[in-house]
Amino acid sequence: MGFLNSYIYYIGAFGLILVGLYIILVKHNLIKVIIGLGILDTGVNLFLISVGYITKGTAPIFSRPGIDSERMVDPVPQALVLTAIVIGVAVLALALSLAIRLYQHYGTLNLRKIREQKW
Amino acid sequence: MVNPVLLIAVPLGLAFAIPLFALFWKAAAKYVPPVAFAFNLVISLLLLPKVLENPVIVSIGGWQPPFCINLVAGPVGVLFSIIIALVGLLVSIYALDYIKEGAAEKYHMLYLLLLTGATGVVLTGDIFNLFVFFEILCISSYALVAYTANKAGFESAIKYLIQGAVGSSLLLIGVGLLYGLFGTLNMADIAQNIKSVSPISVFVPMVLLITGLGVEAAIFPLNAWLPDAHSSAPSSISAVLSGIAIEVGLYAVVRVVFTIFGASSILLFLALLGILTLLVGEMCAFSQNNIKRMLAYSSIGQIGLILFALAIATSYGVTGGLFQLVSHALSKALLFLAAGYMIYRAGSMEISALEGMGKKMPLTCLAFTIGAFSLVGLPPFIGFPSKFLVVRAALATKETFLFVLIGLALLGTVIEAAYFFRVVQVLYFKGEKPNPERKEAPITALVPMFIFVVLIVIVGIYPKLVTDVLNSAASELLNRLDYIRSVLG
Amino acid sequence: MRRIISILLLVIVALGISLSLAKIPFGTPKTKVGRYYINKGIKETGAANIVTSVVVNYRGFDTLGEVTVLFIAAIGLGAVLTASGREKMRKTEPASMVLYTGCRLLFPLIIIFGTYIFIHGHLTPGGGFQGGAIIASGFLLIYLGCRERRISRLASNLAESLGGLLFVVIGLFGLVSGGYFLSNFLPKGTANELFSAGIIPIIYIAIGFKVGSELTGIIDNLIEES
Amino acid sequence: MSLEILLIFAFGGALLTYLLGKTSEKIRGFLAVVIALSLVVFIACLYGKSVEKTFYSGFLGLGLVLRLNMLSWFFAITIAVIGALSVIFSLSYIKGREKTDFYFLMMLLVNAAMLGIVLAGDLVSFYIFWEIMSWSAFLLISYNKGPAIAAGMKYIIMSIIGSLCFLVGMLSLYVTFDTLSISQIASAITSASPGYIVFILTAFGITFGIKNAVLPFHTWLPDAHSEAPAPFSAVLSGILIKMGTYGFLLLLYVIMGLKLFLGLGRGLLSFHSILCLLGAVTILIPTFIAMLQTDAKRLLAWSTVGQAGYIILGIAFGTNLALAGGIFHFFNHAMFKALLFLAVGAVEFRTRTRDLDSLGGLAKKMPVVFIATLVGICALIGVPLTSGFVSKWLIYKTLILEGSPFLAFFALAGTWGTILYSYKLIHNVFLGQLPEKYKDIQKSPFTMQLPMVILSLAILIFGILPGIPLKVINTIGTSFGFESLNITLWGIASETGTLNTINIFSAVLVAAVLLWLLFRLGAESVSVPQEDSYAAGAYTPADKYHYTAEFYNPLYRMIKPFLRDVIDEFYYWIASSVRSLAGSVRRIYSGDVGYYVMYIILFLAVLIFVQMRWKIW
Amino acid sequence: MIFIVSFLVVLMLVGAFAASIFKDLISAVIAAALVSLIASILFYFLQAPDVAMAEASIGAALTAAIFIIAITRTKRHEE
Repeated sequence: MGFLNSYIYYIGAFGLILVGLYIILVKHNLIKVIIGLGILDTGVNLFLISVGYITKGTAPIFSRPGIDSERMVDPVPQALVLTAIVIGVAVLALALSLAIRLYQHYGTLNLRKIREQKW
Repeated sequence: MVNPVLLIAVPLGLAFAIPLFALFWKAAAKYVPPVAFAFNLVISLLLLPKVLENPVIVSIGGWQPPFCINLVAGPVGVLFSIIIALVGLLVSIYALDYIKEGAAEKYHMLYLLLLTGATGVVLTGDIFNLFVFFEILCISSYALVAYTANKAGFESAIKYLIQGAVGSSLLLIGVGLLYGLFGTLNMADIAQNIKSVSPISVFVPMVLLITGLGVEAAIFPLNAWLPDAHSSAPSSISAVLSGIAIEVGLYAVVRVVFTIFGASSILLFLALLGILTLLVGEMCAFSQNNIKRMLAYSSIGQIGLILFALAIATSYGVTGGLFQLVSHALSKALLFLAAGYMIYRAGSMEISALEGMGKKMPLTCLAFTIGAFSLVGLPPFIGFPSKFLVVRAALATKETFLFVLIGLALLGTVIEAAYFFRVVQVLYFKGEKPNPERKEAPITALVPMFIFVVLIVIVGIYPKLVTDVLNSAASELLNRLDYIRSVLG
Repeated sequence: MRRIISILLLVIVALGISLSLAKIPFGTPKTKVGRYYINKGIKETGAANIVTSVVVNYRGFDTLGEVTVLFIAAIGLGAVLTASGREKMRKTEPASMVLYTGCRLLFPLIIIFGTYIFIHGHLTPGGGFQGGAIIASGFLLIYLGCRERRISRLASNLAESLGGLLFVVIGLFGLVSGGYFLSNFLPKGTANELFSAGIIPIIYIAIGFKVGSELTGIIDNLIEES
Repeated sequence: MSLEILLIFAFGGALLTYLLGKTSEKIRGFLAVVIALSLVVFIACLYGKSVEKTFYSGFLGLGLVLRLNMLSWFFAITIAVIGALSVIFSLSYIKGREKTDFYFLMMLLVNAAMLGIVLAGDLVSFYIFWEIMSWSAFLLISYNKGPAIAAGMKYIIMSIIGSLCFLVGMLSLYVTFDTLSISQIASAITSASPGYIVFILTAFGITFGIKNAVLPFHTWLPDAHSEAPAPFSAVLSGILIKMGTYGFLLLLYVIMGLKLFLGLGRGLLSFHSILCLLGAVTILIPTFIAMLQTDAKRLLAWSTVGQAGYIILGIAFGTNLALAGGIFHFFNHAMFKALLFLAVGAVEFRTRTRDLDSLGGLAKKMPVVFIATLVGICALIGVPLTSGFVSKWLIYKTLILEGSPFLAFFALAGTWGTILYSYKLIHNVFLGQLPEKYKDIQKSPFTMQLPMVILSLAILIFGILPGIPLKVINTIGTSFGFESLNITLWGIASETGTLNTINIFSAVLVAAVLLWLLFRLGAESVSVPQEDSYAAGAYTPADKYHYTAEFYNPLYRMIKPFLRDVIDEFYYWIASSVRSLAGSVRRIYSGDVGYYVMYIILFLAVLIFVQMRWKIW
Repeated sequence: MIFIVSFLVVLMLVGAFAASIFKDLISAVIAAALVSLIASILFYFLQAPDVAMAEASIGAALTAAIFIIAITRTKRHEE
């Protein structure tokens, strides 16, 4: 239980990261690979946020005066993750547009078949 | 008061403003990048003398480091920003006529942003900010590789994107680990406390950073995207990618290894990696028939040599590596620019299709030949002093391992000479038909090429022009304590 | 075969990372920078939402870069998708009456909500990105519901570039007046009021418009593409 | 006339010729000749001066030094003269070909670079000029297309390998002694350990050996010489490969110094005896390979390799007499080999072929070329009254005096072979039947004849008055620390053996007069047209005509199996294996992005695994 | 609390696996959207409301939307 208490978020984060990498490594379909990239990003974000967490913490917002600032969670990872999310969606959008184009040229999304650029 | 932040802010603003300009004047877009890079060149040259005494630290938003993002304009940063601005300026002049079809306005915006990202990477002093600028660099280069809307372009772009995205995710994990370990993102601050944590747990973030940045730096097992991307991008973009992007990636790797981690124990491994990269690159280039692919593989080889020289980590070695980096930036950009119009005229990328170009477009071929000779390291071109310094540095460290490695590197040079001389022979001594009509590249392409040629020859004859800057840059890279002191005060 | 190798490699990587994670206990305060922001942030920036103050002010440069990344993505998407012109428009069979009306009704509300989100970014959770995303989802709704409606490219482009320009120009103002890029040169005001925190709301509004129009542009490109 | 101005003039003149030559053919040729000739004059004016000055210090903190002494003056004047003559020869040889401006630019550039080499006073500038010479020579060798391309590639690869060896040796000297000026190294190297000196010697020896075509490194030479345009073949074989000789002199006698050089190793294993052996082998084998060639220029090329062996032998033997012989033989070889190449070039220029089996009987048609060739091969063989005799005499003399019969035998055997192939050359080209198709061939133009005449005269003059060059050579020898020879204008009067060409001259003169009288007083002779020299005036059908094909055919059949160029095949094997290796290495980039990502993860995993296993950090 | 979190994490990982298994790309995308939705809930539990909003709006909604648009442009089933 203590283990779960202390590591469940890490487990989730790195679980996502590993699954994402696994998808990228073994899947043939381009869209699948891009989905893998998305899952990878989500895992990384989750990891960043969980690094900044403080047990029984509160959100770093002085929504009402006189809130105690001692147990506020670290705001920096949240800022980083805001950035990372947007970057991730940018990459995904670009990748999907490329996928559409590739499909028009090759008629397939199978990465094992899209192999003209080699050697 | 020239401020390093202008080097990033002004090009960004101009890039954002391009659609507005396009409202009033359609063709405005293509004149913005030259202006921006001319501005950057002036600013960096103005910064140079001040920086040579002590680095200029600028904090964004006016708080003290490490509580804000700060730019560190040391000799290294200013050196790189000068290279970026110079190459960027010339290549953007080249692109005025070269980029005709397609969405030219978007091309120019992306080009401007790509080099802005590169400038940000070399100037920033904050690890996450480095990641952000790295993403700017990478994403714009994905889009630009796909700019030639053909099969090869899209395929290379998507492959590049997948590998780059994986790399940047690894980089981000590394950054997260570092933040978790040290509670700060400022490079100098991390470097200060690096010894306070047990090596085994610091090693993993370092490896993650090296891998993530190494994907862009084209270190050997991570560089599979490079030949595709460089060979199927528009030639102007290939010039920038090959002349700037991978160098910037290499800068990031070196900065991480030297400054942040001060890792002296993996240097030999890096040197070995560099030689491996060099040999693989040269061998692959040796057996190519596609000229742009050949040039791309030769960039891999050159990067390997640079990495080897930097990993020697003596002041000789780092100076030599930076010199080799400068010479590769100039020569390879020149080669790609020249090859661009040759391919355009020949209508094919096959080397055999370039027969008789020597009579068809003599000036372009002259430029290509000079670039090739300079890369092989023949005097009186810039490649010679750089190779001289690298070999001297390797021999000056009285280590047998490095002797063996430099021997292998010289073998690689022989292979490189073989394929470059082959191309030169094809250009000048192969073409059968007696007198083809002479059709030279346009003036906007010839001017940048010959500025490159002049630089190559002048620096090759009078290396002192750059060696002072390179020496201080090497010293900045080598002693991290000064870096930490100058940032944290 | 490939699966086995990759699983093996991933296991090794996971082990290695776990080595480093052992030094990062979960849930314990560890960072001096974050602590500094929490303690000083509200005084120094006047924003009640520390995350916002970090995003826009302490680490505003990251945000600038991030906006640039999204900008690049929008342009690049356009460059990739409009490369071969837009020959065949997508087929538009009209949506059902219910959907149509629902979209027409919902759209302004969503827009207002998004605007609220990014205007109050320095007080409440949320900010430019979230608001921009919400606005973009509103436009997505329009695309789904009222299929013949199109937003004008020009407007979205202008919004993008104006937003970006505003950001950079504010930063340069800071450089001119305060000597530092992006320095907060406007009066801080008192926290928890709408007009406080100096440049933060302005920048967040700029970001909101920019992000909204960029995401909209991305969706537009993807839907419109040949 | 200071040295840097000389060099600037040389290089700038080359560029000037190129740029102004764009305007017209005439200006180009005129400028080229003027510049080449004025170089001769300038260098001649520098006779006897001894300068050493740092002229440029900007290069990575190294001072670039120019230095003039008797040795470099001697080489410089030779370079300038041969270069000028071949430029003059080129005027009509190159007329009407394409890219003549490029051709002249490269000719002058090679000359300037070689001048730079011999005038360089430190290793960096030596290397710079050396490389400039290498690549400009590469461009010239590839000038005739077709097979020349492969030849040029072979040449440039080998010379790049050589120059990389030079780079390594030079830089290890630099990091050891912290200087690159030749004089300072020469003073510092005496303290170095023998092993280090052997390393230095091998590094530089490979470089100079490749350039000088010493035996294991000779394979580029035959192709390059035979495929290059004839005037440049003259330069190539006359002086360019002699840069290797100069390098050896510099290395062995200036840098190492006499004591150090002769003191390396002992007995038969001593360095200089190994070098002598190499020289001897280099004399023998190529000479016999030369006999089998049917391409005139290829034959001359192989003979160049052989003669280079004589030079190496003389230089490496390490006595004052031998050294004088070696240097003098360099000088002669520069003259007569250039002469022969020019002659063959003139023949080729008219007949459009170099094939010895299809030529013949041109003596009447182009007498001047015939006479020139005669003088050339006489000097090549070493017939008295030609300067070749003197140098070979010196070398034989030493070999016999110093009691090394093997080397002497090698040298003599080499001379026999030389006689055979040079007779083949002159007979197959000029004597025998005149083939029908060359009936109405006109004699070669003046600008081709002039250099040949000059060279033949020079050979004869220096053959009769060898004291003139020998005096210079003697000062070189004494500057190396040998005791001085006793040079007379007519030859050498040393206690070991005296050479007096005037006696020989008078003897030969008397003999010639007697023979002439004999022939005049003898039976009257009838002169017949050259086409049927057989039947002596009587009718013979054309198919009975005798053209000399397959010369030395029995000999050929006998020794062919022993004369395969094994080393060349070995190099080709290396090249092909590298190619196949490269072809397999590029399979790494298989085009499958899944594998690419796996490389990334693999890199990461391997690093982490190594760290976890061995704790490297 | 911890049980909810662990349940969500397990659900999230299951969703990720599902995304890798499904042959039908649309359902794979739905699974991925589910993953990021749960991630945003976890963000909320981790006291990061801003990130939660961003992830929910951008990560879940918009990403899924563009994925689906792209899939309608290409091929729905993975071969």
